[in-house]
Amino acid sequence: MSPDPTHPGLSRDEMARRVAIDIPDGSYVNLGIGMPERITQFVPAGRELIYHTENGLLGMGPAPAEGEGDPELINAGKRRVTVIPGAAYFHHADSFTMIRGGHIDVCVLGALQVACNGDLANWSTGAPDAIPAVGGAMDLVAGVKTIYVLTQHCTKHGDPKLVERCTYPLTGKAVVDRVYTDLAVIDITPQGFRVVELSPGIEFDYVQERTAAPLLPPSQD
Amino acid sequence: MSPDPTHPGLSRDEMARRVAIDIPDGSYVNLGIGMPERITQFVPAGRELIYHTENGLLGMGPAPAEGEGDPELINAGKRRVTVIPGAAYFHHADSFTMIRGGHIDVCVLGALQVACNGDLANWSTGAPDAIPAVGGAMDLVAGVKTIYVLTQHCTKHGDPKLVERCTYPLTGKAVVDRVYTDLAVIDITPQGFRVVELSPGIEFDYVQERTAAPLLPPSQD
Amino acid sequence: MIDKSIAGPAQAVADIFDGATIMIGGFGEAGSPIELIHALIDQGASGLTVVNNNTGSGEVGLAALIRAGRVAHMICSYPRTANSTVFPQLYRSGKIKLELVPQGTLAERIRAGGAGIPGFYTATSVGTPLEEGKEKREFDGREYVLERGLTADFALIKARAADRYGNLLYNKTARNFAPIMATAARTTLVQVAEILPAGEIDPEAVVTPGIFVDRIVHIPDPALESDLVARGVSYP
Amino acid sequence: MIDKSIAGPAQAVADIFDGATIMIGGFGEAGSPIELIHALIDQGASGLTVVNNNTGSGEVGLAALIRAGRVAHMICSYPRTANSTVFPQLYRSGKIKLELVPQGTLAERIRAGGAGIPGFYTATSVGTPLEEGKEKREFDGREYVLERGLTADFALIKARAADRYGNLLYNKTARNFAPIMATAARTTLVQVAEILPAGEIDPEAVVTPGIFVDRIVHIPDPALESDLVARGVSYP
Repeated sequence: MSPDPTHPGLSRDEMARRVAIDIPDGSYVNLGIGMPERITQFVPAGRELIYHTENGLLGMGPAPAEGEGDPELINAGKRRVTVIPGAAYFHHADSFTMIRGGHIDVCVLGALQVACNGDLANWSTGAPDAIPAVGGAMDLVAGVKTIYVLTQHCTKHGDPKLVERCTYPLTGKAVVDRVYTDLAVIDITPQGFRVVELSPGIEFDYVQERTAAPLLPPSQD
Repeated sequence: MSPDPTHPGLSRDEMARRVAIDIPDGSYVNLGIGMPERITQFVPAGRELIYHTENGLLGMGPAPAEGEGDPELINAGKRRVTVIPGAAYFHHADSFTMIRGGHIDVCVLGALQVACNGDLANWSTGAPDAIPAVGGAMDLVAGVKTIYVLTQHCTKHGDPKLVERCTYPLTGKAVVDRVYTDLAVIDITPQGFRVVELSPGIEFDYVQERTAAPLLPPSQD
Repeated sequence: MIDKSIAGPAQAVADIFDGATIMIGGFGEAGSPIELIHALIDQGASGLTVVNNNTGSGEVGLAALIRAGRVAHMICSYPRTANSTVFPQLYRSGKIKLELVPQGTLAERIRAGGAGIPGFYTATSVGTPLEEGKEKREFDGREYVLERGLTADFALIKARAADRYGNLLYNKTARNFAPIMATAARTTLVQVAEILPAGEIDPEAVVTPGIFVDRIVHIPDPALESDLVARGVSYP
Repeated sequence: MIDKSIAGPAQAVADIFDGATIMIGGFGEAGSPIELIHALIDQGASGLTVVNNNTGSGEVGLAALIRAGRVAHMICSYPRTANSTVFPQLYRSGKIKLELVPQGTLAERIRAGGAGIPGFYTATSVGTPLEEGKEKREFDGREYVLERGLTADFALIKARAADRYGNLLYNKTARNFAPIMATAARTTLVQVAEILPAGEIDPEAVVTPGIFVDRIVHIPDPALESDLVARGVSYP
């Protein structure tokens, strides 16, 4: 089966669902702004995840209905959220104690580039006229136990995001554990990128052609 | 008037009263175990002081009636206390944020020795068989804005506690602002000990004889 | 009797001086002490260094303070936000300096400042452009950078309720930086929606003990930045 | 469904291993998790490093653990207290090692360990015998010592109430070291007098968020060290 050339690989929701499968029951999870937020919709039945938002809340619930909610109850993306029964509020130093101290189990982030040594670039393109802004990204990748990247395999212009060495400024060195793209699930190993799983209808060579570093095939245990 | 040879100088309560006079209205105060605790009884009418105890309470009230109180509501001396309306509990790191961060206005401590450069020794006699124990004393002298020492002028054996250089292990270097004894109120100045006030009936020479470092007379402004 | 209440925002900010370092609470609009900031604009102090996670939005609150040219130096983690146009313009024209600090490092630097810790080590920013100029050091085989504690002359924060001692309760995620900023500033000004009698706040539930608060201003019905921005308000 | 409750103290301490570092909450008897400590004595792990402000009193709780010869190394600020005889005897006979740490430095080392801070600077102990062996450094004209973050394999703490997530409320000054120890241990065991349904604890008033708690043991009517000592109890 060859990929559908007009829409190969997973949709955004399918990508989010694929990540959700890998997050163990009972995990404390921090989700980046954007596509990672969709993961909450696809948690398998019977699992309970606790969502942390670095601005000071553990036990974040879904967004309230449009026009509802409290403008002072927001997530890291500054959108209104709700809380679950059993939530807790805390100040920023305590919130980053959770992050820096290694208490958050999983963080799922977007990426501009991921290198085959686990380097991540996701905060700046380094453009000279850009206003630099980093937020909590560097703290998250330095502190959270498991870092998953969830991203389209290539940029809108078709350039590979999985590369030999990042050319954009780094968010952290050797921090990424696994990358989930529309085309594949890829681990960072001491030997470099290793394909763990190909999306339905996607072949290895198709992914390799769109990756700017060598891919190892799934290991044959 | 010469001092009464059988009981010269101030009583313990008079000493505590003398310190209380010098603590401004609205101060946040940490009182060492023992004689400093008496100060609470002599705060001049119209003043409100807030007492901090380093085990995690701001707004400590008086001791409860004998046999009353909660064994989990105690002061740094591990004795039962009460709280005032407007008190707050907090954990140890927050409590020492108040101390180390310079938020406590006044700390009144006992002393084994005070040197004329403000060095304080009050935690150990350095005896080889003693079990060393320091508690919060070193944090208090390093962090609190104003350090008052409240002590008998001499030991039970008649040895001076105010000395040229401490022979006991230090609690802190150059930390004491003022010493209140049964005989006098003495400031630590760049020139050394300066008598601010003599206790009623006590003469300067009498204090000097019992002090192992030169005393400067009250300044004549 | 201790009572830290102050008549109004103007009185609370009266002694803020040119060149002061000011920590301003809030993450976006949540917790932004907008009435205190507007009073500071009216008061006129300039050449300020401001510590805030962001740079405000629209032309009210922190953005208005920046727009009025009062801020020489911003210390923040994320100066780009929705409806944030004032800072980018001044930054690109070189009229305002930016010290970009990772959010968790910013929080910890403030907490350290308040706790009398002049420096600490963190792995955050190691191997990135933001490690530049920082001393590095290895502990147990991992690299860390040395970060400095941060203190301020004033903190301007917002809380839900206070008693006369300055014990504070907050509202949800509006808590964010306020409790640590209160510890790190020599003088802490707080605007609160409600002033409660001493003893009404459960001692087990106090978030900011009164020792960290100097002045309380009662603002029963504080404005919301997003409402003002939506209505096109430009302060003053 | 997340539920961190464990059947009893024996089950909670089952995997504590010889040579483990254990933080034990409490300041004197206030906050001492006496039932968990007694379960640890029954369990038998030895060669332990224990972090506590004191060394227990009488022959129950921490003092009983020390008396049973299970503790090789104490890290504490004040090993001498009323009715404390067990530690002094073993210390004088060279059977237990002591690392004496100023109380605030101990608290900050624990907090740093929990917050991923491997080292920080403090002025506490500068110029005293306790600065020995510590690196010194000047910041802005004042001398400081470098102190290391402290972590543990286990924390044993006591709280008033928990929900199934491990959100905790404490009782008065029994709070002391527990919230920071919960952050600094890989596995945190808590004994609580009451287990509440999720949602019963006000999110604004949670002291220890559940993320820092691993196992909850329900001890509805915990013993008090001073009662046991007064009755001459010797555990086991």
